[in-house]
Amino acid sequence: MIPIPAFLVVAGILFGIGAIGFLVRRNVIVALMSIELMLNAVNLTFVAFNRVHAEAHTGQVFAFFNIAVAAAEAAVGLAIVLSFFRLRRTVRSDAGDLLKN
Amino acid sequence: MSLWFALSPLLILSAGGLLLMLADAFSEKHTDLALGAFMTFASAGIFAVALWIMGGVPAEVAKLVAPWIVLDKFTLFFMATLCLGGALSSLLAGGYLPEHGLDRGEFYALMILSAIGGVLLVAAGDFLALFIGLETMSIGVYAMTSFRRTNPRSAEGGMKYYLLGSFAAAIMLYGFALMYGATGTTALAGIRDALASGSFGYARDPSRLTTVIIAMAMILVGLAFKISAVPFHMWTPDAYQGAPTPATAFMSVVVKAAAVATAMRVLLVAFGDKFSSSWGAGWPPVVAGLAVATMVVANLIAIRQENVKRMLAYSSIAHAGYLLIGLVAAWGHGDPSASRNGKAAILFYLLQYTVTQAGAFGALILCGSKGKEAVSYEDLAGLGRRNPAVALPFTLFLLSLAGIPPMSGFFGKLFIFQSAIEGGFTWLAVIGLLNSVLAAFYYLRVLVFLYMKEPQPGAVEAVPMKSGYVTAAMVLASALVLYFGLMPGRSLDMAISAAQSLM
Amino acid sequence: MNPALLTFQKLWPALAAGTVGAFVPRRSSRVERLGIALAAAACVLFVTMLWPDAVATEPASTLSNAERFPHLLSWLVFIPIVGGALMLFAPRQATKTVQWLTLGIMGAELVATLFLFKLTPTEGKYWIEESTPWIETFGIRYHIALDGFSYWLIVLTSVLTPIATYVSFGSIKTRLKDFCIAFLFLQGAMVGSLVALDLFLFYVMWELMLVPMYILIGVFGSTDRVRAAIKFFLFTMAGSMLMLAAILFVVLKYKALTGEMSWDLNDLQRLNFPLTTQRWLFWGFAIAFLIKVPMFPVHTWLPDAHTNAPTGGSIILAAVMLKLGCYGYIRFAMGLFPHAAHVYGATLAGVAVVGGILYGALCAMKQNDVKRLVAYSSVSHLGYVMLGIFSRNPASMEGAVLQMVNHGISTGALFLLVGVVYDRRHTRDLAEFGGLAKVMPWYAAVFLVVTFSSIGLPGTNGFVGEWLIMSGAVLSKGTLGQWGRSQAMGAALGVILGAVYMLTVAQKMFFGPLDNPKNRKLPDLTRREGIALAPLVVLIFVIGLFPRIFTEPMHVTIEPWIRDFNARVEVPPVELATVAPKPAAPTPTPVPAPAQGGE
Amino acid sequence: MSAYVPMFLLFAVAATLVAAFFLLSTYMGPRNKGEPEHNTPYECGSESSGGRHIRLSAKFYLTAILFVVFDIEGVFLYPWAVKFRSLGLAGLVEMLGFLAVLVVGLVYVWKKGALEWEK
Repeated sequence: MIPIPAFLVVAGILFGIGAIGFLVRRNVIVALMSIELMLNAVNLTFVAFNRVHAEAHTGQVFAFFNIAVAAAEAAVGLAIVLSFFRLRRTVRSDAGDLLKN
Repeated sequence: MSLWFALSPLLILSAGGLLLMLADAFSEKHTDLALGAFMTFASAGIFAVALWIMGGVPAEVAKLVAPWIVLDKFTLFFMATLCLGGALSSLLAGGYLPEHGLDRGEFYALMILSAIGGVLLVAAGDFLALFIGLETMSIGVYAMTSFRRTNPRSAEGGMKYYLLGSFAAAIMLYGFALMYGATGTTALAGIRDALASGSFGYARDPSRLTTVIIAMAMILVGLAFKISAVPFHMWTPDAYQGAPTPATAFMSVVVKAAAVATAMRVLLVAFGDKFSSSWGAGWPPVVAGLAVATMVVANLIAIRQENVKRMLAYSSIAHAGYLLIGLVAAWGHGDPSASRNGKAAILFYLLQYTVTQAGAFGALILCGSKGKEAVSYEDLAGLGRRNPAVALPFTLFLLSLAGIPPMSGFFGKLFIFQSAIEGGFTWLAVIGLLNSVLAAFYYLRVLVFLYMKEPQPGAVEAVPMKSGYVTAAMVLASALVLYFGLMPGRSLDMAISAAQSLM
Repeated sequence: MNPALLTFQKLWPALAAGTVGAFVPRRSSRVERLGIALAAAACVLFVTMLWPDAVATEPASTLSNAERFPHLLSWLVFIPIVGGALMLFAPRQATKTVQWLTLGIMGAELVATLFLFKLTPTEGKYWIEESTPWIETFGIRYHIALDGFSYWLIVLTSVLTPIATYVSFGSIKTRLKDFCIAFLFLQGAMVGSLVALDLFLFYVMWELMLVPMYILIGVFGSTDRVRAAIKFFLFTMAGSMLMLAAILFVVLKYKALTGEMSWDLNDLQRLNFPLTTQRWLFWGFAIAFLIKVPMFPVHTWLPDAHTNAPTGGSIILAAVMLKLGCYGYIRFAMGLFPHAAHVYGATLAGVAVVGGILYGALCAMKQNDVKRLVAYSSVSHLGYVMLGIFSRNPASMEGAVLQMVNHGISTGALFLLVGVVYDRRHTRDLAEFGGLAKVMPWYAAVFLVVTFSSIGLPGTNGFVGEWLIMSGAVLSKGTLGQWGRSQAMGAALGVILGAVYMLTVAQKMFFGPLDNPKNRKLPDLTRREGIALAPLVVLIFVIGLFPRIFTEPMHVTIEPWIRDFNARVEVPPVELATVAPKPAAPTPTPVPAPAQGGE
Repeated sequence: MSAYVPMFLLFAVAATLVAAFFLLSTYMGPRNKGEPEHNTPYECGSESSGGRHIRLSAKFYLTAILFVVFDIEGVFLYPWAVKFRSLGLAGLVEMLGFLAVLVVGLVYVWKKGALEWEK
């Protein structure tokens, strides 16, 4: 059996990749994907921890809800990106420079 | 009392939101949706108040939904506050959207559904409910922010808000996961017990300590993003400026109140144990630092703004700073009286802030019309003479934001600072007070333009609009600002009794 | 005797004066005659009610003040505020209606003030009190009271506000309604701060004064008005924020020691703080008040505010608002922190003399703008008031309070007079004028009278106040130490300097050749200006000739107050904060604890 | 001293997070360096012709998203189905409520015309 810490380490690495991807990539679509990656890392963490605290299914339930919420979030996010693309013809986040101090 | 009645505000909001959605889909004209939304918020608020008057939800009913949803007086207070903010915002929307060609019924449905998220958020006694509430609220607000489909600023503001917001949510969620791993539960009270219990033993298992601290830091970051505390405030001015003004009002009122409420629950309940809430090793010094940074930075940047909406956004960040002072005071070195007063001060502050800030944005809406929205200071020039009926409530709200008695904002600030001094944070209170002087400067600047300047010759003048909805909101908000200002006693007592129920 | 006849017996001098006023001067319009008759009658009524005998002939009432006039103070506070709120609904275009409504409300306030003269001064305690809970959760009460410190300042407020408003109607043509509302709120807030005993209420009223004044300066002022208004606002607000922090600290200390919250001055005075704490808290309060006074390093907002404010605003600012700084200093800074006030008194007196009286006078001498000159003369005169307060003996304190009133009258009149010539020429540059006495004889005469009052010529009010203050300062070895005499001498030097700059102004403006052609055709005082100035000129002489009418009611309060203060100072400061048991300040005559009137 | 270790840790984590957000995005984010060579196709084969992207209609996106959203909600049906018997009538009613909300959403989408491929 694979030890639990392995899952956690993988989740941590995934989360890190997602976070770094979000911060360094200027493409909004990639940023969205990075966020999804982070959420999935969280799901993995929850499910892995659920093995430690096996007396209840809290972690698994949490993961279910995360999936649903992530889908809704992604739907709205893509819609926003789409409307941004329609107006500005780009999906680069540094093109958003109209709102400044 | 049945559970149905105990949950009635939430159910009314849900039913109202779904009905409005269907009404939007099946009807041709959308004008009355604002009234529908207002009625939904109003009736939900009335049910919350009714529950309060009946002495709150009895324990045996409340425990049916515990620990996921906590039906204490704290929740009821916030339900009423959020409904008030929602009601005012929906009135604003009813005037603003048709005027600016945005009259699409989704807006009201989004607003109500988002408010459901807010209510769930303040009621959440478990990370799961908290997360669902947070996301429901945020998703609605993301959509509302980018509601002006043809306006690149709106899309840009919405995109930035969305990206940073969901990034923060992911970080916070990872914090939840780690906290769950460390304690084996996601219930707030359960986490507190686990952290406080001897069996958990920080000393015995240092790896858990590290996990807990990392988790706490991540959750703090997520909360600070939602409250828009410096340095996690970058999204706020952009989102506020880009969003249609009623959505801005909704964000700065409902979202902020719900975020602060959940911060109170998480920090004071889940992390309320001796260790994680100690000055030496817990969150209070971090929050105090955030408070100072938030007030100072936001006020200094706000002074430089040329756009009134953006200025109000920064001012809203600054107000978050005052609220964070209240949060530190609510911890209050564990002194029960200071702690109670600190919590109550935050509640009262949010109640009056809801009215004031919604009113201020409403007045800003009223200052522009189809031809030109009032956004810059110049657009407001001479309004005091051209349209005193708009300028006067605007003045009231600005004075309240600046904290000049006898407006409600003064009492809000006063009680925050009072509880801070009582909790032994005189230095925080003094910094806060000096910041109020700084803040008065930019609020006064609006007054200068309203009353003491005339528009540049040849400039396009923003013509004030006329709308029964917005006028009604103005009247309601002005009356409440003066009521909370002159007779804060009753609402303060309510805030105190709500504060006492938070544990 | 028939009550109607009795009333007639009391009122006949006023009636006679009214009749004479109505018939003797040959004036054309009926309104004009009515105005003069009313003004004459009011002046005489005022004097008869103040006449020392008048109080004596009044059958001593067995009822207490509070029983006879239960809500008098509330009326005084709320007539202008409620009136101002109602004025919001007045028609904007009907300027005449707005004017008359405003004057009517202020007239009602003046009538209410007349009832103050009927109060029996009670020694060593508040003459009349009202107290009801306001925000019970935090122990905040609506507690207002009146004593010899605030008595004349309230009268001054309700006499000068209508005058300032009335004379402004001549020059304010636009946005008259806003102007009137601002004035009414200002008046209410000023009276409110003068009577508030609850620190919370006081703070609310204190801040409430800011906004109307800000609008008066910023909207109706002259060229640099916006900057001046913001400067005024931020200076004052910075001060009051420190005061708020200090207030909160005191209140919470009280709570920590007694377990209950109270913002009431009477309760908080029972607190004894260690000297270090007192010093901090004292400065928190004192800075707020000294900014308002204004004292030397923080006075810079005043010349700007005055120069840019409209005439009416300047009058109120100089005549009443500055006094609130002095009043607040006595009532709260000294009342709460006696030891610190004692420790710093002598130093501050030095600042008042050098930085206030002398520096203010020297600055005034260098001004070319008449209004700025008068503003600096205010700094100088307020220096006397503060010197009197710091000297802290009965003579000097009474002189200080009297000088507050005097300065209100004479500087108010000066600003009014400067406004008169500004309205005609739209300049205040001294070099533009000369020989005005030839074309404006009445104006010159009144200006000279007011100048004499301002420099303290015997027979006018200024003399009495300054003399009392200086004689008090000489005798104040216990408070000012070895420097008392030199400070009195500095003050005396200030009188000379004052005479120099004021007389220079008079000389430059009124005498000499009438060489500026623009001044050839200047009209003399108008009826409006005459009516506004008449009561001030009368008061200058009434106070100058019968000062006892004014000092007597003060003495009743001030003398025991100083005794009590000295008693508190003699007790060495405590090591740790304590609170004295409930019946607090020992009154000179053993009377039962002050009744919480109105409950 | 050891009592303060957690505090330092907390500060360190918070500071690192903040610093990382700012620094990473500044230093690691690729920027257009103005070297066109980087952007040309690899030198083999023939030059491609036409745009790189085939523009797809936004309708695909809309349909796909609607599918995902409704499909994902199905995730809640699985645990419910597994526990159907033990949840009993209350569970059935709750799930019906949940589905009713979904149906409202579907009706809304339908009525708004989002499901029509050609208008």
